Amino acid sequence: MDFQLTDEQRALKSGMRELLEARFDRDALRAAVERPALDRALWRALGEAGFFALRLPEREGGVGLGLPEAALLFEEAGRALLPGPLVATHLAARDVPGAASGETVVTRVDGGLVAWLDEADLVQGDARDATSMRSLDPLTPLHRIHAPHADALPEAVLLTAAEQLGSAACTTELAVQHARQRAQFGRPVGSFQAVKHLCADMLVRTEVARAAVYAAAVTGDRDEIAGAKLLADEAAVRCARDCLQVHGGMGFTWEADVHLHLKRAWVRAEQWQSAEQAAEALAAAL
Amino acid sequence: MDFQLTDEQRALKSGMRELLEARFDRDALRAAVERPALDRALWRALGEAGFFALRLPEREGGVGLGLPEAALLFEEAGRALLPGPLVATHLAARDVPGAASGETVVTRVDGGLVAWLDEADLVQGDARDATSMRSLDPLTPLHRIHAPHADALPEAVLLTAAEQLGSAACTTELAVQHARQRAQFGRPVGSFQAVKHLCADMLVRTEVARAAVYAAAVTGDRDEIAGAKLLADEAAVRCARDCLQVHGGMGFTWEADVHLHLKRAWVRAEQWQSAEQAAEALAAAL
Amino acid sequence: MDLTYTEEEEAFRAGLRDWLALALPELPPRPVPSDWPGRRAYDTTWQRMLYDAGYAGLHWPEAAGGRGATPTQHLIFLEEAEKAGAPYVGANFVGLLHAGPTIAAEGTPEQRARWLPPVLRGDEIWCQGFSEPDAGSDLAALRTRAVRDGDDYVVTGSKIWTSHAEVADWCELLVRTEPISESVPKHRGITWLAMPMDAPGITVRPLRTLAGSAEFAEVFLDEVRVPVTYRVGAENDGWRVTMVTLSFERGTAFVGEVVACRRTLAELAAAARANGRWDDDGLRRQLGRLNAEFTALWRLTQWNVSESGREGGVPGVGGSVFKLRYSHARQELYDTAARVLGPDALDLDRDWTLDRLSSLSYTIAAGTSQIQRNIVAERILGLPKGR
Amino acid sequence: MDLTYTEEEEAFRAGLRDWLALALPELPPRPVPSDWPGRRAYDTTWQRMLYDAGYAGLHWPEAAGGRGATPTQHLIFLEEAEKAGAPYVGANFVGLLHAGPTIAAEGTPEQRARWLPPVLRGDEIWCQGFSEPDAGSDLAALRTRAVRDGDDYVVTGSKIWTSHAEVADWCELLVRTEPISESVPKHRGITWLAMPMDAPGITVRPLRTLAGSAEFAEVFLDEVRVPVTYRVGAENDGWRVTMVTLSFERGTAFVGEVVACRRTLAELAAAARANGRWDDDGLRRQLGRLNAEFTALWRLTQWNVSESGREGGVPGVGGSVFKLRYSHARQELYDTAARVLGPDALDLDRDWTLDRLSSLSYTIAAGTSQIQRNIVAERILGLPKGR
Repeated sequence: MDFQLTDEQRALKSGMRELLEARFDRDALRAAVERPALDRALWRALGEAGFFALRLPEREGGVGLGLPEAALLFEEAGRALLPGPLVATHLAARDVPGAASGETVVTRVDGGLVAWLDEADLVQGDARDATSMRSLDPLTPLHRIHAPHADALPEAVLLTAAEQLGSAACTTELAVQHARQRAQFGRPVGSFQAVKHLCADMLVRTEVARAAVYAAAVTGDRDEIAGAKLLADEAAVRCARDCLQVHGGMGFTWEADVHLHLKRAWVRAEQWQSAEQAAEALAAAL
Repeated sequence: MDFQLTDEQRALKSGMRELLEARFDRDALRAAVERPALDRALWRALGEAGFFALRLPEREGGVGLGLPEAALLFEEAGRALLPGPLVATHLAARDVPGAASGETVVTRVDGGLVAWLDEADLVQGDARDATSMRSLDPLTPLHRIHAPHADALPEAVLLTAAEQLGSAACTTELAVQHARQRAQFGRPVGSFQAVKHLCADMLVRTEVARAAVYAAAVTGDRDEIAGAKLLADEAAVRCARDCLQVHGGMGFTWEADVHLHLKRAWVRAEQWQSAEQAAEALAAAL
Repeated sequence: MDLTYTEEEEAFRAGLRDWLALALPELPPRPVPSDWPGRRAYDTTWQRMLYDAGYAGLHWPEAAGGRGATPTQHLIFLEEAEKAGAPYVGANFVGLLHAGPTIAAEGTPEQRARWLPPVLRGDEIWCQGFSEPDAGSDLAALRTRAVRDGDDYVVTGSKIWTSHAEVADWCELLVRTEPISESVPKHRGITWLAMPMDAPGITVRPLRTLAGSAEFAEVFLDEVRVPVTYRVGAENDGWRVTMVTLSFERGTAFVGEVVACRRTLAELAAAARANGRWDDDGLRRQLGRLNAEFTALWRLTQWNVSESGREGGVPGVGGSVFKLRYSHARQELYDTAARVLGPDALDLDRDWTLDRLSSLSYTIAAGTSQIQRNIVAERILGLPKGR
Repeated sequence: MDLTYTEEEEAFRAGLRDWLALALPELPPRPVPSDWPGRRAYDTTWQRMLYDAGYAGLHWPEAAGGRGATPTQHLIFLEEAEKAGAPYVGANFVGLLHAGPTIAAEGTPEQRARWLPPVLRGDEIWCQGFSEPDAGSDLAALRTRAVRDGDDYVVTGSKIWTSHAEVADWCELLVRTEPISESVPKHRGITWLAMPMDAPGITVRPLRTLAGSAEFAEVFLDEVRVPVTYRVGAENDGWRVTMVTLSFERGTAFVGEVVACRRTLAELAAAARANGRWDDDGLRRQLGRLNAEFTALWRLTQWNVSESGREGGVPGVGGSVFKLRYSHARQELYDTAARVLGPDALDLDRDWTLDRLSSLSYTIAAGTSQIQRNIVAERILGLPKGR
C-alpha cells in the first residue's frame, strides 16, 4: 500500500497543467466565456497529448494507462475550467472513430441534460426531444432532455468528480491568494481568524475529496465512486462559495473567475449522478 | 401593533426570575442534579406565585393572564433549568384539583415518553405499558411508552419552546461571560474572532427563536407554534453545543452547567412535537 | 406584546390598499433591466404617483416634507406595496433612503429646500459614492481626495458599487479632505458632498456582476469641481454625518423582501407538489423549515420595528442580527429552489435562477457577515475588540 | 497510487489475524469503567500478551526495543485489532504513544533502559501531566513550577485532564523551570520530567465529565521531589522535547476509531431498517452521506500513513486536516444515531448514547477545532499570523 502519486503520475499531472497553461491561459478562458464555442485546435492538442486515448491499450494507439491517471488529468481540466464534453469524448475514445485523437467531439445524453449538443460531432443516446436552455454556466451550453434518468456510468461519475476536485483546489488557492494580498483595516484580510478559518475549512474539504476521488479511481468500486462524487460536488460548490465570500465584493464581479467555478460546479453536481442519487446508492450499500 | 413586552410583562418576567434566584439557586440546582426528586415546597411556591394558575380566569382563582405571559414564565423556568413536569401541571390547572396551587403534581403521556412518572401524583394518558429508562438528562426522569404518538397539544408545544428559548438565552450568556473572563494567549478568548463569531451566531439564533416564540404565543396559531418549537429546539441545542465549545475543556466537566442545558434541550426537542413533526406540519401549511 | 393593528393603522392600510388597486394599473409596463433611462422614468413615475397620493416620504419627518409616519405605518406601507406587486424604490433608493434623510438631518435649510422636494416628487435621483476598490469592509480607509480651491472642492479618485450612476442627477459622495496620519485617524478627515453627476471629469463605467447584468458601475473622478456649498455637515465630519442616517430605516429595510420570500416559498411548495419532488421527505421538511424561518424573520421585523418606535432602541444593531440570519436564509431559500427544480435550476430563463445568483451577494453587500458578527459580538454582547 | 498491500504486508496481516483469533479468547472479561485497578490489570495483561507475541512497540524503533514496523504495518495492526474486537491501548496509551517515544527519541541510554522495557512488557503505565486549568489551548502558558534543590526538582502546581492518574506508575510532566519574562518567551523555560506517582505530595482527584464518568483526574502537586536524573532533555528545552513526539503516530492516531465508526454506521443502518426509519428519505440519504464520509476518512488515513512513510512529510499538520473533519463527522454520526433511535436516544443504557456524549469532546480535546484551523491556515496555507 502506497497511496501517494508515483513519480510518473506526478509528471503526467504537471505535464497536463503545463499544456493547459500554454494552450488555455486566462485570456483563452475569458474569450471562451464570452463566446462559448469549442476550440477545435485545442481539442486536437488534447488528443495528441493522449487526454482522450489515455486508457486505450497501446496496441490500439492508446497510452495504456488507467482510471487513476485519467482522474489526475481531469482534475487539471477542472482546475483550468477547460470547457467541452471532455468526459463523454474520453469515454467514447474506443468506440467512436476520431474521438481518441480529438478530431471527433462526442457528447452524451446524461439523464435530464446534454451538454454541447450543437457543437458536438456525435451524440450518444436519444437526444431527439432535447430542448435548448440558456445555460447558467457560460462555459457549458446545455439542452434539457425530458427522459427518465439512465443509470450512472461509474467512469463518467468518477471523472466528473475529479473535475470538481480540481475546481475545489483552485478556488481554495484563489481564496488564499486573495486573503494574503488584500488588505483591509491595515492588514491582510487573511490575518483575521474569520477569513483564516474559512480558508482552512476549504482546504479540509478539498483534501477529503481528494482522498475519496483518488481512492475511487484506484479501486473503481461503484459505491466508492458515488461517495467520491458526493464529496467532490460538496467541495467544489462550497469552496467556490467560500472563495466568493473571502473575495467580498470583488468576487461578485463577472471579471473574477470565482463565479465560473461555482456555476460549473453546480452544473457538474447535476451531471451523471446527483448528490441525492449518490447518497441513495451509498445508503443501499450499507 | 407593538410587539414589545409591556411594563406588566416585564415585571412578571423579572418577578419570576427573582423567585427562581431565591428558591432555586445554583446549590439547589446541583442538589437536584445529584438527587432528582421534586422539591414539593418549591412546587407550592410556584403555585402560590401563580405559575400554574396563570391562565385561569380570576373568578376561578386564577391570574387571568394569557399564553404570552405563560411563555415568559416558562422562558425563565427554562433559563433556570427548573425541573419537573411544569408544562403538564400548568395545562392541568383547570381540570385537576390541586394542580393550580402546586399541591398536585401532574404529568402527561407525550407520545413515546412520559417524564416524572414516579414522582407525579397524577398521570394523564395511558401509561400502563411504561418502561423505565435511565434518562440522559439528570434533571428529567423518563419512562418510555410504546404507543402511537398522539397529536401535539399546541399549548404544550409552545410552552416547551419557551423553555428552550430560555435555555438558549442562558447558554449564550454563559458563553459570553466565559469568553470575557477566560484568558489564553495573553488575552480574553472572546477577543479572538473565532470565539466572538460563535457567540454572535448564538445570539442571532436566540433572538430569532425569541421572535418566533413570542409571536406564536400572541397569535396562538398552530402552525406558528410548530415553527417556534422548531427554531427554539435548534437554538437550545446548538447554543448549548457552541457554549460547550467556547468553554473548551471546562465545559466538558460535570461541574459546568452547560451539559445540563444540552441534555435538557435534547429531551425537550423530543417532547410534544419533534423537529420532524413540526417541519411536516409547516410543510403541509404551505 | 400586541400583534394586532390599531384602528388608525387598519384605516391606513385600507386606504393604501384602495389606492394601490387604482394606481397600479396606471403604471406603464416595466422596462427591461438593461434600459437605464427606461428604469429611471418608470421609477420616477411611480414616485410621482406616490407623491400626488401623499405617500411620498412616508417615513420622513414632516419638517423635511415627509408624512412623519410611525415605523408601523411604514411597515404596513412596505408590506401592502409588496403584496400588491407595486415597484420598490428602484432608482429613488439613495435619494429616499440615504441621501435624503442625511440632508434632512444634517443639511442647512437651504440645502433641504434645494434637494429634498425633487426627491419626494421623483424629479431627481441620487446615487451613492461611498465604496472604493480598496475600501470595502474598511470603508473609512477611502482615498478619494478633495482639495479646497476657492469656493470649490476638486475631487479625484474612484468609487465602486454605484447603482444608477448612469442616470443619477446627484451623487452622495464621501471624500477625504484630510490625509490619514498619526494625529488624524481614518474616520476623521472624511467629508460628505453632493456631487452633480453632469460635472466635467466624471466617467461612469458599468460593472458587470456574476449574474451577467450591470446593476452597478464604477465612477471615476478626475478633478471634478464640487461647490463648497454642496457640502453637508462640517468639513472632516462626514463619517458622523453618514452614520447618523444608518439607523433611519428603523428595522424596515427588508420588509418587502421578506414578504416576497414568503410568496416565493409558497410558489416553491406548489412547484414541488406539481413535479413530484414533494414526496421527498427531506425536501418537504426543508420547505417546512423555511416556512418557520421566514415566519420568524417576519416576526423579527415586527419586533425591530416596534423597538425602533421606542426611545433608546439601537435599530442599527438589531439590524445586524436580522441581516445575518436573513442573508443566510435567503441563500438557503434559493438553494432549496434549485433542489425543487433539479436540472431546470441550470436554466437562466427559469424563475429563481437569477435570484439564486443574486442571493450570493447578501452575505457580502452592505457589510459582510463577518463584519456583522463583529458588530453583534462587540456592540451587543460587549466582547472585547482585538483579534 | 497503490491501495493493494504487498505480499509481506498481507503475510503480516494473516499472521496477526491468526494470533488475534487465538489470543483474544484468552483475555479475561472487560472490567467496568469505574474499576481502575481492574482496567489497569486488563490493559497491562493485553500489553503483556502483545509483548510475548512480538507485537509490542510495533511502531517503535528497534533501538528502543520496538519492531520498527512500517507505518503501513502499524495501520494494518490497528485495523485488524479493531476488527477483531481487541482492546485498544487503554492504560498503556501515554507510555506507548507519547512518553515512551519521547524517551526513545530524547532520553539517555540509561533512561531508555530504565523506562522503555516496562512499558513494552506492560509492567508500568504512564499518565500525562501537561494541561493546567489556566493552560489549555495555550499549553505553553503552564505555570506548575519546578525549583532545583540539590539533586531534585521540587514541583508545585496542578494538572488537569490526566487519564489513569489513579493507577499510573509514572507521569510525564511539563513544568516551568524559568519564569516567563521579557527575555524568556513562554515556550522556553519548560522542562520535561518523569515523575513517580508514588512520590509524596501528589494528590489525585477524579474529574467527572459530562458523560457522568470520571475518565480524567486533576493532579495536585505540593512540593513533590523529582530527581534531576528523571529529566529528559535539557532544562528549559521541554517544549521542543515534547513536540518531537507529536508527529510520531504518523497518521495512525485514529485508525481504530475510523474502523469502529464504519461498523457503527452499518449497525445504524440495520437499526433503521428494523425500526422503519429507513423509509425516511432524508435520514436514509444522511446515512448514505456518512458512508461516503467515513470511507473518505479511511482513505485519508491511508493517504496520511503513506505520506508519513516518505521523507519530508509533515504528518502533524496532515493530522490537523484529518482531525478537523473527523471530529465533526463523529459528532454527525452520533447525531444521526439519535435520529434513528428517536426517544430511545435519551436512554443512557442504549447503544450510542454515551458515545454521543463523548463525541462532544472531539472538537475540543487535543487541540480545539479553532486551534486546528489556525494550524492549517498558518502552517499549510501560509496565511499570516496575527488576529
